[in-house]
Amino acid sequence: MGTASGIIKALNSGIKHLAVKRFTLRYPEQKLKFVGDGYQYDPTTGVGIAGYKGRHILFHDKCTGCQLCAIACEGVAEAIAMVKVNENWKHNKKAIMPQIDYGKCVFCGLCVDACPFYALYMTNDYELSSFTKEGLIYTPSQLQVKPHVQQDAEIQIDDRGASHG
Amino acid sequence: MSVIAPKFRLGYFIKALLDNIFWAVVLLTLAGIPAIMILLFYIDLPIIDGQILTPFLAFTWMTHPEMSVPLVKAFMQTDFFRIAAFPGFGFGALLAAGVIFVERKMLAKLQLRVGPFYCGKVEGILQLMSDGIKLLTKEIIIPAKADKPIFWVAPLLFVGTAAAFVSLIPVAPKTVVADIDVGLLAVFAIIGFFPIITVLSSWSANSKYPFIGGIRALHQMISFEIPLILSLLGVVILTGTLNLSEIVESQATYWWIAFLPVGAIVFFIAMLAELERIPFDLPEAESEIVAGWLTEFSGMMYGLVQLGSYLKLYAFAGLFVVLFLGGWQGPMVWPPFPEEIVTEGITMGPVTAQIPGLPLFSQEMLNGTLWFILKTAAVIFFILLPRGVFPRIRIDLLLHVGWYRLIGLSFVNIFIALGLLYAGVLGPEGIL
Amino acid sequence: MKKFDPKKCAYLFIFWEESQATLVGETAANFSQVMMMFGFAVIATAPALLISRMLSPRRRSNPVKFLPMECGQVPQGEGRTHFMMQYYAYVLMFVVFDVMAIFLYAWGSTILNLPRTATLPIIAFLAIMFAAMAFALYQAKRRNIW
Amino acid sequence: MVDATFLALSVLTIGSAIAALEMRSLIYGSIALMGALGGVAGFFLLLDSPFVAMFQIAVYVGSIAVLILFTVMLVRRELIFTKVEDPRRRYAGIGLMLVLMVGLGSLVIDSGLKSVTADEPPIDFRLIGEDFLTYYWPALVLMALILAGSVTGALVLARREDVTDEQRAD
Amino acid sequence: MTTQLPPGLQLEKVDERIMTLNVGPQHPGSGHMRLIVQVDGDYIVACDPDPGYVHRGEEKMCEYRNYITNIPHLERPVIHDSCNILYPYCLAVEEILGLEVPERAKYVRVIASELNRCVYTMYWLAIYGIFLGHSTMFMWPMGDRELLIDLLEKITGARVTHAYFVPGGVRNDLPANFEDVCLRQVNYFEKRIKEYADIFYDNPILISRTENTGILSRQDAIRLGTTGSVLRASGVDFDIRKKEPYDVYENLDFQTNVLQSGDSYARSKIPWLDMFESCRIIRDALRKMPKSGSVRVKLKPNPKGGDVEVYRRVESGRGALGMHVISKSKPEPYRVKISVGSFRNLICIPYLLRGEKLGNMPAVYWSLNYWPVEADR
Amino acid sequence: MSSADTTETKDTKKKRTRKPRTTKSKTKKSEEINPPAETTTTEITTPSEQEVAPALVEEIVPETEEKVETEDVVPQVDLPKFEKSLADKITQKFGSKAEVAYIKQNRIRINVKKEDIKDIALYIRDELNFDHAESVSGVDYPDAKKIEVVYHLGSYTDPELSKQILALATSAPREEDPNPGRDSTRLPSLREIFYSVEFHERECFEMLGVYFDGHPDNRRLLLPEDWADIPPLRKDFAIKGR
Amino acid sequence: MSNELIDFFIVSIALLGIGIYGLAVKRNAIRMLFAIEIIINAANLNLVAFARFLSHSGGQTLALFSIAIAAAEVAVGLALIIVAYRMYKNVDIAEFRSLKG
Repeated sequence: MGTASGIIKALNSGIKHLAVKRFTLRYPEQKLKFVGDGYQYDPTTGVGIAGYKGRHILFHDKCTGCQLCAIACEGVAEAIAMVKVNENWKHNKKAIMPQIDYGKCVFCGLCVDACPFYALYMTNDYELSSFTKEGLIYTPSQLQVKPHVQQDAEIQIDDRGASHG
Repeated sequence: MSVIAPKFRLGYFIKALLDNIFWAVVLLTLAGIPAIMILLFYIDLPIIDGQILTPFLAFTWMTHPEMSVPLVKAFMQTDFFRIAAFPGFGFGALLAAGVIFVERKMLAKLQLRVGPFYCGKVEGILQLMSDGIKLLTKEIIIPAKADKPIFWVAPLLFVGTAAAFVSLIPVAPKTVVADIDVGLLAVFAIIGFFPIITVLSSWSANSKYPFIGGIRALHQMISFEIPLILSLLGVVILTGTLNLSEIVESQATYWWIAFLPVGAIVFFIAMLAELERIPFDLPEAESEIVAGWLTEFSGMMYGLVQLGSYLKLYAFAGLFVVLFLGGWQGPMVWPPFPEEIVTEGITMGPVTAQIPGLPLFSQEMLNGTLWFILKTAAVIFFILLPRGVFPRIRIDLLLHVGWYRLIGLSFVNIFIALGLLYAGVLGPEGIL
Repeated sequence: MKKFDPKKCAYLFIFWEESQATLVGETAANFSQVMMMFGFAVIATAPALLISRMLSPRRRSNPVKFLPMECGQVPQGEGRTHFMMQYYAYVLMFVVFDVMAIFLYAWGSTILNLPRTATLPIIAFLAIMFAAMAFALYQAKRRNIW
Repeated sequence: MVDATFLALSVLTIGSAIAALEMRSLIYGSIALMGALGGVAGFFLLLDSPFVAMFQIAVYVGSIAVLILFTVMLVRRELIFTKVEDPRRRYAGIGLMLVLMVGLGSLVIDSGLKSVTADEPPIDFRLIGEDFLTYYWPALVLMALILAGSVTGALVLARREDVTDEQRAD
Repeated sequence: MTTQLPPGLQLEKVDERIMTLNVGPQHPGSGHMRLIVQVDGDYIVACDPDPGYVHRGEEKMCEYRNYITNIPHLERPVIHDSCNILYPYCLAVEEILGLEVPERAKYVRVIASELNRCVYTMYWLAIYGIFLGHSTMFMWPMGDRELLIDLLEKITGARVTHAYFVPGGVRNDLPANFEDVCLRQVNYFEKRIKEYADIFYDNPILISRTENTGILSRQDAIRLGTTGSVLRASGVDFDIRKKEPYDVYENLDFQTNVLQSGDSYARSKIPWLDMFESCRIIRDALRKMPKSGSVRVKLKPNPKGGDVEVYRRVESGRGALGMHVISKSKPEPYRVKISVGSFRNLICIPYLLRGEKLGNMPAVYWSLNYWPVEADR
Repeated sequence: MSSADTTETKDTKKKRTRKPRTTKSKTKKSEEINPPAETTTTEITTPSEQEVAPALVEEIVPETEEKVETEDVVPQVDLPKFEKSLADKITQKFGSKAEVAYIKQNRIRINVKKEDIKDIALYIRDELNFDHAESVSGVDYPDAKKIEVVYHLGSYTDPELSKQILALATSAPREEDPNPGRDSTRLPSLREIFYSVEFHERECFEMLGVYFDGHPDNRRLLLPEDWADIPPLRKDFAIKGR
Repeated sequence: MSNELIDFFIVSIALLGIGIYGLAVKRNAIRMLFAIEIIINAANLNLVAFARFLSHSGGQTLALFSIAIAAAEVAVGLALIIVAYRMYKNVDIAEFRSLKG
């Protein structure tokens, strides 16, 4: 009889769940909301600021071409290369800036930790797919653009179960 | 975003399609039309109202609205229509397709996900069609050392046997493909073919996993055949007939599930095992033996096996309804029209409303079909539900359940039936 | 055009049926529909295989593709080995008890026409079969001897 | 006079009976045997005894053929595909068969069997059940004994106890 | 080996009855490894695990990178449990470099690692469900895991590969208003995993299938050096969080779950029971955590250790996870040896599967809480 | 700019300088691909150079210098008692055969010769109640011409010992030209004593080429069957490009 | 019914002949079992044919008995073949020299 009651309990649980809210995030229509604007780092305290580790954003006005991010990446993914830009900056005499290959990047954010000049942060943008490998290489000018993201779905919990808003 | 395969050229695809169409047309003109002519030469064409009913005449009559309805109605009573469309293959396949869709959506709902969603705009209703097209364009790979004739024929035989099973199920009064005196025995005879097909196809693949899966399937099917057969004996004892239509008619007042719940439960469990549905899907246990006896099937062959298994599912559910749930019996939902409304239409003032569709069917048949489908859907729901709820059982436990529990319970069921009969509750002197 | 009589029209097809049915025994006519259903299913689904064969790509580029499934390894040994599950006893038992189960139908379908004493032989029959089944299940359960 | 169905069935039955014995592969032989048994079931249908026909299919094709197939699969692969036989014995066998068939055939054709024709309706299958339980009931019990004995004997024979002891020695 | 084959097996000639099955690597029930299984009918007479299909030489890679840049690749073996695999590394490096972790960072670490343990366990449970043919048990944990991944993503900014722990603390502080969200989602999560009992753990078919299969006795569990849930299912009360508490585990209120039977059912139940404890720990840690403060010690860019050798271990989702780090006064470690629970439990596979039925193979194999990628490193 | 490079990174920096040069060609390629993006860059990046630059230099200098403990690894003053007593037991029994390398909180390390390891391991198992091996790590010391194998032993049965890890180290001679299994790099296997070392020793054999005498199953475990190179965890096996 | 008793009888004789041929010629034990089955079926066919044409139910009853006993016979026969195969590793009856294992 224990067997029968167990089977009935299981069937009952299964039927009950037909009325529970669905938990699937319908991705292209809905996008998950993240905390903050992306992972940032404060070199004065040595502590980061919570945020999503997505595609980087590079502030050309702050980048000094010091290569610290490339060195940090050397041990991790070798995704960052320093390239020449044809811009004139007083603090960037060599005019080199990071170029990131997202085919290699592992989004660990150590390059952000390495940057002492508040020049390299990460953003909430994660839709980076491309048809070619070259399309995954982001030049400094592409990295400079602030991504436009529309993310609003959040997990909402109520009596009928959880769902993405 | 999906990407089409790099080697795909639309031009080649269209060219292949056109080629096929061309050859089909050529074959039809060269072989089909002469064949029809020869056939027409040999068939005795009936004489109606002084004219020979040639196909051309039949087509001419078809265009006339008054005559088309009786013609279609007459066509619907032919064997061909019964086999191909209504209570036969087409109906079964349609229900099977519905079952596949419902299974996916229901399982998704149970598992808190969405299921097929994008194909066909409305909740992925065309997913099955797209899957069919996908299977159709998949390459069929046959293992090099396989026994090719058996390997090719096995899926076809599987579908054919399942269809033969479908043909025995009465859907509505006098709406059955084959109305056989020993219908129930014929069901057992047909069920007996499935293990053979399974074992032969698994043997012919010449691969280890199909072989183990086939032998497991064999053990499972034959072990549950005996409880399946014995659990139905109670119904036969109480009705004294083996004809499925007569069994349905005997349930006009009470359904047999009210008197023989034990038999119904045993039959249901044995049915799950015969169908290889989830608690008993050992032959396809993917975590042990990759896909069991289906491992080497690819492309459309796999699709055919799936079609056969879902036809079988429909047939078993229908059998359960016929034997235990009163078949087509049910309160008259469709309001019984007077005969003249059906034939002549309703006249309300200046407007005369014709009901052209209704004369094709009788009201009993529509009502019976409706109830049958409703009950079958309910049974199918309970066949599908365990898939979301139970894990897979092990082969020795399965055999233990089959040989110890279910056979014992089915004998209990037989003695319940005997007791009911001899106590005078049921039977000739009883309440029925 | 003349008035059309649907009954006559229906008769025409029944007439066709009869012209076939006279050839064989009466009961066989019903069974012929089962066979026709079987044949129709085979004929209706065989084109799916043929069309698939025509539409789908066929590349014999790599002989490894046609090896039997062995989880990505090159197959070792025969596909159909001398493989004996420990449950062979159940197959042996099935043959006998299947006969028994269907035999019961000969009794079950006619029980309404019989006197009650006629149940006694079947009780004896069942008793003997139960004894055999008990022994057989005892043997079959001893997995180590199979 | 015979009809087309009968002809087709007899060709199927006799052909598959020959194929069952002569096919090289035992698996195909078993399939052909299934064909022969199914053909006999078809004859039963022609003889208006559907109960026996269905019983034949369910028992012969549904279980005996399964058992045979399963046993054939247990046998080594070479044995499935090899055919050992003596040509001389073969010719002798064919001769024996022909003599038997011609002898019996001529005997039968000469006898009065030819004049027997059916004019009564076929027997209802329920009569068979009545027969079992009234007139033939000792035979039913006897059959139960035979079935019980056979399953017991088969299981006792097929188990491996004696063999294992021998192998354990070495 | 003490388990006896059922008598009568393997007595005829080997080539007659024994069939060799390669279960894996392309098999739905093998993971990233191969089990060479020899079956006699329905029984397994021998099983030889063949891991190494995802071996990536983590230990060698560690010798070429400095203490900080080791972090992103060290978490690769178990990306579901990445906080826990970094935990012993960080502890060891902190001991080498002599760092003192801030109090708040310790609590944040505990929260993150417990969340991550639950994430891993849910993944494991999902696979266990599908291995037993229970498709709902695959979908539910995969879905409910999302709640925790969402929390972890709020903390660390990545959904699976967090790279969150560093020697000297954690990378960043918790986001604002995290406590409320965390409490809400963890409470709902606990409610959800309670429902698994109805459909999975109390399911009579599952119990009949996994009970009394693959029994590992207490003596054997100790002798074979198993760890984690395998050990605790065999009746040995050993949890490093209790026995050798690291960071702030000694301040937190939780208990270890021990079952005595040692069969697959007990082994599959222990991680599920542990998840309730994890929820308890998270709630307790959120309560006791200092509300503000530093979470990371600032490091020099290329820190150097002395001539030290350190062995630190933590309790991960799969059991004890030890790191043996040898420093030779260089920015790079001289040698990092990762001793993982999966690799230690691997020894049970041939031992437990011998004499089992083939149908029990996935149940026993996956109940060992074994993660092939981690074992390969 | 040079102020950005701290002293520690200089040595690595020198190696890395080739990086920007090598990737120049890549830049050109990407420029060709995205010419419009490049043009937009120059337009945007004009503001605020002066404000950022001066602040940068100070922040790079690390503020809190952490003490690096190199000398006092084994402080003689406050040896933990329990661990000391354990180590003393071993030294009393075996004398000079077992050399205690260090005693720390919860950790003991004992170096032994490979001839004595079986006796000592047996003693540790039977008398000291260490019942399983947590890990077996092999370390290659090419300068000392030895390969050290460290058994980390732990205990489940004895609640007092549950914190303790006893590292039992021994070393095998190292050959310049390794031929795993057939050269002098051999050690006695501890599988008879600690059953749990079975797979660890197999791993050690393939990764460092240490053959364990008496191990029943000295096969490769993780590496492919046809691996014919140097055992990969030896120091002379270098990863390409590093 | 246009078929007559004699037609069924002739088919039955043909089946009997084939069965006897197989029994005489074949040395493969499984094939001999096939031959036996064919002979039994020939007999069954006769039984049912006579039952139909003489309008008596006894023939069908006997045929049912016969089929059932054939099933029993096959079970025992195949068990014997399995035992013999296990001993001699062959299904050739010429190889079954002694009945003692």
